[in-house]
Amino acid sequence: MFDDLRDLYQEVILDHGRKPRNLRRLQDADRSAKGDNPMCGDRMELFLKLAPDGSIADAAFEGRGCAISMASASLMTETVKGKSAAEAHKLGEGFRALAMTGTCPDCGASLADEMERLQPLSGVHEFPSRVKCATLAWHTLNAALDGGSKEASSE
Amino acid sequence: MFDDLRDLYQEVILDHGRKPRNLRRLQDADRSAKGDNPMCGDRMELFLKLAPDGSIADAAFEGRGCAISMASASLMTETVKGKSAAEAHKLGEGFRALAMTGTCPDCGASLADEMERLQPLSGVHEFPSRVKCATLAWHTLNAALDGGSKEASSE
Amino acid sequence: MSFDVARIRQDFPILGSMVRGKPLVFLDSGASAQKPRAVVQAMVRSMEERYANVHRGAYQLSEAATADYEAARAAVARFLNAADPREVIFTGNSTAAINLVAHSWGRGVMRPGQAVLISELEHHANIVPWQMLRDDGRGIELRVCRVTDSGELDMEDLAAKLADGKVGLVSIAHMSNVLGTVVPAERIVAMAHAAGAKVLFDGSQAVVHRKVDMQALGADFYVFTGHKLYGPTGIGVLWARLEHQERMPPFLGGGDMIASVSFERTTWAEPPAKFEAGTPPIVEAVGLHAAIDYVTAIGMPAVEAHERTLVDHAMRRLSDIDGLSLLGAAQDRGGVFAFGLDNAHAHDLATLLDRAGIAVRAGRHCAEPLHARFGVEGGTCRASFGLYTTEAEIDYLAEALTKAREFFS
Amino acid sequence: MSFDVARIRQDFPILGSMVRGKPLVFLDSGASAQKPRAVVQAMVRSMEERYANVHRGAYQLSEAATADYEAARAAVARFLNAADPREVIFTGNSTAAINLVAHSWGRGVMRPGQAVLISELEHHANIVPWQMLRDDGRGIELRVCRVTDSGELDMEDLAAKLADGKVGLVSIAHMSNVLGTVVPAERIVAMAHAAGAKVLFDGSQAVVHRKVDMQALGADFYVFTGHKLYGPTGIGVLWARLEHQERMPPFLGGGDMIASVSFERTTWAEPPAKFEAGTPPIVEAVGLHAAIDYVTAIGMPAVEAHERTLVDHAMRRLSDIDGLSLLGAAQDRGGVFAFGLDNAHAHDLATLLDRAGIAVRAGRHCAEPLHARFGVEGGTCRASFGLYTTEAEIDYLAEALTKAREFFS
Ligand SMILES: Cc1ncc(COP(=O)(O)O)c(C=O)c1O
Ligand SMILES: Cc1ncc(COP(=O)(O)O)c(C=O)c1O
Repeated sequence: MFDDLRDLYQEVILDHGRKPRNLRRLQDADRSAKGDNPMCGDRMELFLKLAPDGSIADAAFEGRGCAISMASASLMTETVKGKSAAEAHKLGEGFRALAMTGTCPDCGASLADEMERLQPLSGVHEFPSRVKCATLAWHTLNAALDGGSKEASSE
Repeated sequence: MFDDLRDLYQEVILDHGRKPRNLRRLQDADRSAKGDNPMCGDRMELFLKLAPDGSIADAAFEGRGCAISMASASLMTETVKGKSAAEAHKLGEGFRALAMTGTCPDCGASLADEMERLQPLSGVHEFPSRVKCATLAWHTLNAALDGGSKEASSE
Repeated sequence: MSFDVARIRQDFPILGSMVRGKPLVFLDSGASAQKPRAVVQAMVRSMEERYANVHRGAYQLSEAATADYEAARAAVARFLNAADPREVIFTGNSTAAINLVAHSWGRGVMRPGQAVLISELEHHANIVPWQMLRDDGRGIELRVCRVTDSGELDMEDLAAKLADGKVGLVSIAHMSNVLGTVVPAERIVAMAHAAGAKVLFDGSQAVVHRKVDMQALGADFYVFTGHKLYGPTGIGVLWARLEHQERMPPFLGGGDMIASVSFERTTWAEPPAKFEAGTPPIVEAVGLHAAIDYVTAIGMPAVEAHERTLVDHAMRRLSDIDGLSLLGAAQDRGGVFAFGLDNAHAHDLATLLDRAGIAVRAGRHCAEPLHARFGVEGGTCRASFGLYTTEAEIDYLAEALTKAREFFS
Repeated sequence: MSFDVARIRQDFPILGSMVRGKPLVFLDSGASAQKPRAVVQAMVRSMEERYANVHRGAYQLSEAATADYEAARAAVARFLNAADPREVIFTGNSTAAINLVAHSWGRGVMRPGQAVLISELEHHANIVPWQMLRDDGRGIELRVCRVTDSGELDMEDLAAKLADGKVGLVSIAHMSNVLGTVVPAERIVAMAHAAGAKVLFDGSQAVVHRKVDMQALGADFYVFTGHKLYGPTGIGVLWARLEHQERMPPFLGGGDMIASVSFERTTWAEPPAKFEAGTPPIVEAVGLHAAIDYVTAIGMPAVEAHERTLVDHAMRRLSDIDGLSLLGAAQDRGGVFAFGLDNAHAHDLATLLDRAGIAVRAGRHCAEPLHARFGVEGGTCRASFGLYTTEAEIDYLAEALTKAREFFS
């Protein structure tokens, strides 16, 4: 009945959805932001620890939501560790293209490995109402990087 | 082009419309009421002088409006002179039936002459939006008889 | 006339659609119902044969359109068994109707120190306007009647919150859009009136499922929305007693709601025109009239009986599913079921069901406080039935839910 | 593409109707326009193939309906040349849109001591909401800019009434629904902004007749209504700059306009959702989109050129009629003519014309103060043109008016 849904819910998504990595509060975070998807009730709080050079030393989150949003947050925190703010922004743009269209033609070779890791979420582009579940974590990341404790929304 | 409109605008209507009878203010009126048809902007003020037995000794009006409403007020003031309040109310009911349906099957023989006089306005029933022009004077009469200086509306 | 669901389904063109290669199983009628051909055709006829702006037009087309618009008002009055068509005010939807009362009655008639009493099972449309009234600095309090664990109104709490006589208005959903609970409306009216409060029912869900009768009910305001009653979007209804309309200042200002306008002083038209500013939803009123004719021809008792069968069937089938939990278990309920699966988030579940052709809603269904009350902040899935829903569709839903649980296991 | 009015008329099924045995001559488009088949069909398709409630639905039909609804918003934004689709708020009609601004901006942002400046040529929809604001005890004044004898805005008076810097909002009809006058919008914006005032244009008439461009105009708010633009009833548009929307508190409370709801505290959704409470006019948005596509395909410049021909023709033909007086004689005007006959009341005249198959409106056209200004309290007849109006129809009107004068002589 649901076999064709293995595109969307690949094993890696289900796994990250069930056991999200970096699901914890960073007590000594330099930056944090809250994200909210009023559409489906997903909420998260993201914490970043920055290295002296401004790059992301550690990333973690708290929150709950659907498998897509949890997996996306989990993969995002794994992927951005060690990245500069500029790289992280660029990754976020690439990911949004991936989530909305299924591919990211503009993603250069420099981010190829990271995009590869995020690829399992590309199936979401066939489900317009679910795209925001996938992008919430990245919206929240932008909010955190842009320096506030702003509230992000994927609507 | 408009020949068939002679049903509605019979000569007597055009005549009363152009030269309304009893178009004046009664200085010593016992009763008065204002009438208003917001739909077409017709406005009138009705004055009644009552005889000691409560019957209508004199009726007059001021105001302006379309040919139908002026003719109706003119004919109304002529028709109700000498009538008791009850008779006037009854005539009003008969007239409303006439204006809305073209006939008044329930109008008894006792009012036959008066209804005959009002007959020329019966053509209005074919023009739903104009019925209120014809009935405004009678609504205002009710308001005056019911004793106030109330504002009547034919809406 | 016996209720033949197969024949009824043929009146709804959309029900023959395929979704992702599977026949559409539309179980989101509680959010908005599909439209029978009769409604669509009435709107087409209105636009292609009898269209002009209403009122104030002294020509035939406008008279025809005006007659149609006022006939729709009369049809709503008959549908509600209202005493007088003038008690029927057309608005844009239920939300606009409740806001109208919150402004015109809440700000225009209620006094500082009074309270509005709602309940935990309300739709946001019957929460937010009253919060805005509370927060408007007019000294109006907002009270919330509790809901029991089985999803019914806590009548003791209602009595307690009415006891001090300060409640000016009780505003409660006649039927919950999440729990399916139908509240004891007559009792609420009796209790509220005894405590000096007026009563508004949000009938957005109820009128779709039950015969309602304004003269028997005795409430003060009643609200519903066209698109849930198999009618068009863009139209809602506020039923309000004439004596209340007289006391209420107008809400929106503009054309058609005035008697006379000068820059110094404007006077209002008589009810209900006073509350219908601007060009009304003319074509939508015609469509709503057709929708009312449609359900009336089938008969609300038949609709209700069909739904009772569906509810019993769904109760049986859904309780059989391992790991599935239903929200609420009211004695008196309509065809709305909110549920969760132990191993799937509501949104993932809805996506799975969509792949099977099943349309259910996921989220908090504009009833966030109710979801908090039941500890399901993450939301639920909701299946809601219409008069075209079949037992076979419910079986298919149950089967899909079972398979979904396996999928996520 | 050349403008072929005969072909265009075939797109409007109703224009083939007979009225009292005579072909319909519809000259009341200013009150509400007829609908082309494309609009009707788009609405039918929406209801029969792509209908569900929008937003929050994680299934295919709801996604399709949501995409259609948001595509309509984007189409309106393109039509207005708005910078961002989020500047487009859907309402029930123009009246609701102006009331929204009067509440959210007037009561939420304006301060005591400030004034709203309207003009003598306004429709009641742009008078009454501001009177209600004035009379609300918030210390907001209402000023009225004079209109010259030729029916134009008195720009000196405008300057004078802006001079003290107290005016917070100028709210003016972009085109008068009685005089046909098109006001010098850019100049008004410049003067108002220089005096520290925001500007709202009531574009209910203007958008039907001219290309409007929000980025070029530089106004703050712009309003229009679907049914006059060959679209459905039940839908209107408020265009409002995002920065203004941010500052404005919401107007109606309910579903879809919130970010989160608890009984204690509710937070609002982002613009424009914040101002769209409840189920929106979904099918009507689709219809409006089709109407915009329809006029855009013909081309607003072509529509405007056709209308200029009609206006010149009508000016010539109507001035020839003995005893006929036209209201207003603005330099820049659209296809709306209000007039009186010396020996006939407007209502009697409209009835006569109706007998000839001609639909014109009689009365004060929701502009009572303007009629008082011109000393025609009894009302006028108004002929207003659409893109389907022909010169032959205007000739027929002129002929009928001449005969009508004889009839009443
Ligand atoms: C200039 C003007 N403003 C406002 C309106 C009101 O439009 P609606 O009745 O659709 O709200 C109209 C039309 O009646 C109009 O012509
Ligand atoms: C109980 C209840 N009240 C109010 C509403 C709001 O209806 P609308 O969105 O048509 O205003 C709904 C439907 O969404 C509802 O189910």
